[in-house]
Amino acid sequence: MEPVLSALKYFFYRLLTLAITLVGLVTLIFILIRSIPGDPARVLAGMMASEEDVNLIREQLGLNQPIYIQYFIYLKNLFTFNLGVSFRTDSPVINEIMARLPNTLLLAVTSTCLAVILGVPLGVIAASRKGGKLDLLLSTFSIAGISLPIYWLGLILILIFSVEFRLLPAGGSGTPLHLILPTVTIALYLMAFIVKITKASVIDSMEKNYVITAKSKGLSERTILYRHVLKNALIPVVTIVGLQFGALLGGAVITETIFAWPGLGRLIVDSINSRDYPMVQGSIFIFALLYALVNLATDILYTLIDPRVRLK
Amino acid sequence: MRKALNKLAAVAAVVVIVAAALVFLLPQLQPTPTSSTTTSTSTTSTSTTSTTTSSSPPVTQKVLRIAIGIDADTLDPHAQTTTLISNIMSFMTEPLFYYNEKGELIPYLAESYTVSSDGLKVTVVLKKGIKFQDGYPLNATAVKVTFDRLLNPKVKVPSRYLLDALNSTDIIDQYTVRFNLKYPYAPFVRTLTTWYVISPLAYQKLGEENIGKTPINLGTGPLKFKEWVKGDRIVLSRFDGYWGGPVKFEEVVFKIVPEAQTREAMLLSGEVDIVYQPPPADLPKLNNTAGVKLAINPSTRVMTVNINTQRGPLKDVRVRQALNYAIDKNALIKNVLFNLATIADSPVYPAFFGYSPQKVYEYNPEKAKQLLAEAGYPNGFKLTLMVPTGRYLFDRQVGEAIQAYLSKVGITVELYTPDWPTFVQNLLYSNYTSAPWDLCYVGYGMTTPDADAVLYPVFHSSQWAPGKFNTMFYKNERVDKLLDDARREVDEKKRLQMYAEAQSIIWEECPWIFLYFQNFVLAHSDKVHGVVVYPYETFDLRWVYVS
Amino acid sequence: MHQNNVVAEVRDLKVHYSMGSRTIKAVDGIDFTVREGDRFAIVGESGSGKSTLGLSLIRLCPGKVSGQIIVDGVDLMKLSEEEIRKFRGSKISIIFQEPSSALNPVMKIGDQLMEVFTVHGYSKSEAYQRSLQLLKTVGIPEAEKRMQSYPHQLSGGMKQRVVIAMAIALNPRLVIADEPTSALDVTIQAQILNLLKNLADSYGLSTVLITHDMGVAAEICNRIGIMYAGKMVEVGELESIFSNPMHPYTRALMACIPRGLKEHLKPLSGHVPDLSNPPEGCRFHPRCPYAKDICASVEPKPLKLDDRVVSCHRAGEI
Amino acid sequence: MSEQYVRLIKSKRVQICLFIILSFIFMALFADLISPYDPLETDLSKSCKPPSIEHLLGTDELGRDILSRIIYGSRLTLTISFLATALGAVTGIFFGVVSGYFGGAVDTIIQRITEILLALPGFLLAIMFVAIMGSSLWTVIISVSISIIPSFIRMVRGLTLQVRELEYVLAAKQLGVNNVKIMFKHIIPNVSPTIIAQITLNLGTSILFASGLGFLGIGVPPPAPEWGTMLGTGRAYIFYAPHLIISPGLSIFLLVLSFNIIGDRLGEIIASK
Repeated sequence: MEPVLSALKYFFYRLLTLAITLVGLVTLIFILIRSIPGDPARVLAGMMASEEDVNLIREQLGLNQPIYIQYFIYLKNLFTFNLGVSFRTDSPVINEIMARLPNTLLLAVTSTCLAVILGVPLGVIAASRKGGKLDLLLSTFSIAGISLPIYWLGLILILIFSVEFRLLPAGGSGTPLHLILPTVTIALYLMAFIVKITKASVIDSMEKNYVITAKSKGLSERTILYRHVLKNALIPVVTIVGLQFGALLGGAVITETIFAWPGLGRLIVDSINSRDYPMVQGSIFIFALLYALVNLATDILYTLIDPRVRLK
Repeated sequence: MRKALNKLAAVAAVVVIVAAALVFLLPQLQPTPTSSTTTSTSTTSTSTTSTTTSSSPPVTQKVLRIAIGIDADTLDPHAQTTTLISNIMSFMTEPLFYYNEKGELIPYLAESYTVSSDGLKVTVVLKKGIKFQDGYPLNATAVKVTFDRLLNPKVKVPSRYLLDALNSTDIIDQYTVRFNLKYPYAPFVRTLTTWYVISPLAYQKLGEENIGKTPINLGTGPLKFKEWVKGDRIVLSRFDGYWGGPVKFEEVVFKIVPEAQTREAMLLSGEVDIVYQPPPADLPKLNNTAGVKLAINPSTRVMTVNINTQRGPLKDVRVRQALNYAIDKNALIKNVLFNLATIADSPVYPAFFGYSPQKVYEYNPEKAKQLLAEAGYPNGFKLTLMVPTGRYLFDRQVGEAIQAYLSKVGITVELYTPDWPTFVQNLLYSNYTSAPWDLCYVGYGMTTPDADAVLYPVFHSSQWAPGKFNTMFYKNERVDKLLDDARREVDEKKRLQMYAEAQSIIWEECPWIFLYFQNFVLAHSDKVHGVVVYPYETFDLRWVYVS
Repeated sequence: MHQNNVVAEVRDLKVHYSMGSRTIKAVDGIDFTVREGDRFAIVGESGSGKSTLGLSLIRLCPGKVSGQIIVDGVDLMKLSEEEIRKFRGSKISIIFQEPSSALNPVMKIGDQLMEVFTVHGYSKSEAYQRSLQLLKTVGIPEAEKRMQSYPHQLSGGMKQRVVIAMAIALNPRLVIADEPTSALDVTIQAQILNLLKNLADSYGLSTVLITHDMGVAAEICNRIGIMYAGKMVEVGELESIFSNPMHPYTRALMACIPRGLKEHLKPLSGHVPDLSNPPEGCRFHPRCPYAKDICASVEPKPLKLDDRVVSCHRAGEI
Repeated sequence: MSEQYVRLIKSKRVQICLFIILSFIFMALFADLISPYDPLETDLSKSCKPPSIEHLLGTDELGRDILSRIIYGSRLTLTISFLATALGAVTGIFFGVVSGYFGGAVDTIIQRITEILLALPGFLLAIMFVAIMGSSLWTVIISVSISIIPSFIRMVRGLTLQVRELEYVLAAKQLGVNNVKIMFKHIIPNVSPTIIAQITLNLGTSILFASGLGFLGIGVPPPAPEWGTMLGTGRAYIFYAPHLIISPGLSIFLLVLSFNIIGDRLGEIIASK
């Protein structure tokens, strides 16, 4: 019974801290978005609309109520998971987000998987052939990959594959073909990162005593690498990939802009530009929720890989 | 013992497949009533009775695909704020009148109109035998329901100010309707080109909450609403009972692709047939690309630099004229805008009623310096130029070019580039002292083809900001009187003289740096025939077919 | 004193490795033999190169190794990497000092134990049975449960027992134990030493015990070799060396063992020499009370004196 | 400490990177002397011309010389990245040490704030921040430093927690040394090598972030020749004049690469000590 109890206690603690962070975040966004000049009602009504129409819209949007009332209404709705209605499109914020969220997730998941599938083996090779020609090549690739500005890489890929060779669409979504360039752009950065950490952590694990014990048992170099070292070396990789996945969602803003990928990142940028308060607050809330879930998942994954770690 | 690695790769691969499958399926499974209910199953099998005229090549493509830049906020025909979406609405719902390339008023759903001697009653006779998409006949009741909805304060109608003069609508008989005006307003009939008539039956069935989401069978237009998937596409299907004869394609899909480069790539790869506003920088290349045709027309959007005429040196007419001489409009259009603009010789669009051409301020920096010296500013002064980013064609580059030109005549310009909502806030909501700008690069897109629609709201002194559009805080009694009289003058010849005089005074006093009308570009594959583009940033699909 | 055949013989073993610009001569020419059933202790202060010697016997230490290591008549130095691997675990095995880091933290104890068998050709089921039996032999309670648990769930002593189990799994000809108990607290040390002794007796294992603690050596070994600065200064039967230490360094070490409470200990002055440039002549001479000028110039040859081999110019005199 | 930096300088790769960085700094300092044209002087007749002899890197959409804009741009990029990293590092270190050293309520509050900053994607916060403050050099610097602060707080807090338990810190406490002195005299010098490695890496990431803002069009206001903005504007001409996006991107890449290699090498040396 004891492990279940401690796990429950752990989850409760995590949820509590998450709730506090989310409320803090939503309040920060609530204040930030409202301190941006520019009146949503006017943007909605259009530049040529008359003053009465603008006031009418302002009432409909409930923007004429005092700030703190708007804030409490928002918090009350938030607890019932009602994110309100978008100013711009009059449809519930949650539907707009759900229409866009899968695209962002699809991009994030495919690029992370691509990066892990290629990054980890390359990292292991770089470590096992430490100092060799291949290691030098892989390390320079990984350092270059991290230093490459994503947005420049995106443009260069478009220049080559859409402009010169017209093989791949320059942007937009719909067919799997559209997925290739954005995924490669993100995956390249992530893969460079994973190669670096995997190599460092494999080298670090190779120096541990249990490797010498394994050798003394007569195991071959390769067996030791895959049976003993890899599992230990993957622990830091999991944490970093988890953190990076969260940062990836943030980075989606740029990649989605370059490739016109209809994801959540772009939705937030467009909503900020059109002062669609409920949409901005709602989507950032979902973003933060997703980020917290990813962190929780990483911790759980952590305990699966490393038996020493208990959910404390 | 590569087991660990294979296991890892296998797991990752499974995750990818599951994620991809899940995501592709998700939107389809998504039970979102509001955004993507398809009304009728797609008709692919029915035989097409294409009425091909003998000379043109046979129609080979049933679905017309058009790539557009922005998504609709709403599909309510009366709540439109952008020309593009309003253009799409014009395929579903139609106005009483429209105006052709030369700006002449052409009866559309209406047969004819008469204006009473005192100018307070406008009687319109409707064409007979026109049916709405839901079978309801076009009659006076439909027109009354439409205009009553337009005046109803609870309904969000952004350009309601155009109907300021309308008091009420009466039904005379089944096909005649009378508009009662509060005061004589000559341009009224021309404003009837902007309001789309809706079917009372369909309007009742849809109700206010659905009219903006799924306008099913709402109008008399050649195309019916079929589907709207937020952020992705708007699909219209052919209305066989259209009074002007059915169109030659079964369905048109408007693909929403915000990036101009992507729209262009889709055209070149054959993914779409027509592209709205391709990337301007690529027009020279597109012009001589095989299989691509360009339709370039001036649009009614006049681009100008508003001058705050009440501030410091800008109070002096000579300074304002100097600003006009200091800008090389030809070089700006040729090198920055890739010839996508036509120099303006009047604030009024050439095809509009009341247009009177003036002498363009040619590029003459020496004269500008001389005028500045005369006005007492030999070594210039400092100004702030406010420019939006990403709203108009190359707006930031034009801002930087203007800054460079003015610095050449000694005026140092600081660029202020806020995002659109802040820009609109600063433009419309500050008075002449609090405005955080001295000059402001902005465009006015007028929908009503009448000089009054441009001159009155912008140059009449009663329309000073905040809240209204005289953001130059311009005041000239003579111009005010001319504009007031012209509104009420029924005799068209007299109205023309008044507007001509008003335009020459305004041109002389330069409340604006007069620049150009922005061009509107439609690129389409040469397989597409019959595309008609109007000089109001709109295009017509009635005669389009793909062979 | 049983005179049966020789299990392992080390001739002129040298291990040098480079650290930056300097080359460290950790083991600088060592000779000794281990006979069947011998428990041979190698004693020396820390930094005398004894751990390097231990690792080099199983050819696991980095650096340049020269000389001969003959186990069961086969010189390990001549074996290819492939062949030496077959030797490791089956013919020769090692027990490390740090039980907590010697085991793979993310692998079950059972798997790590069974690995020794499966690598050397045993089937999975047979490996499981033998591992289970081994855990019982080394005195670990609830063996089945322990097979499934992870290293961090075991105490230090328990883990050392698992390491020992691994080392004796295939009844190797030679077991090297490098400071097996120094990382454990005192009460557990005695148990582990006892375990080692019993196992060695019952399985007839010849072991090489590397330690800095004379007491531990005295406890379970029958022969002893004293190492100083990479060289073997005195090798022989434990009783006779303990009763009559000939080499001055051995004597000094003996003086450090607390015999009773009364005697206070005579600390040895000076500190262990730098192995990258050891002193001329006899390496102990700077700290040797009996040193003569010859000691400072000529390196003493190992001298056979009754049952012992001593490298000291004045052996026998003092 | 100095021995580490000696080893750092010895590696060939680091020398090349130092050379690159120094040449960019040289460009920034003497931009007025070495740049062939005035970066702001436009000539519409020569817009979008590919590289030629007079204009080695070609001209941009308003006929300005791209090489001069790159040279002047280095001044902007370096100032932004150094100031932002300094600001971010100082604030991050301060809160990191405080939250690590005192623990308890202080620690939880700072941790919650860091979590909020981490949960909110850097660019989104920057977009809103620029929208409020209006785009200017200082808004970019502050937005960039905000994006660095959480990672610094996390790192320094971790280090402080380790160092806090070491004997010499406890000893100093017993001697009655006040907390502030302990924090700044004992803890920070001890953790400083890792911090310096992190700072070098952060110089790289802050350049990426700052030019990212420029790319999104919310960076330093025009007509300032900032590399990110040049990249963002060049995007519209990608089919027509691709050379517009090559040189700014390459400069960003080279500078960031140099910082990363040095930071990485320093990290390795510290780890292997």
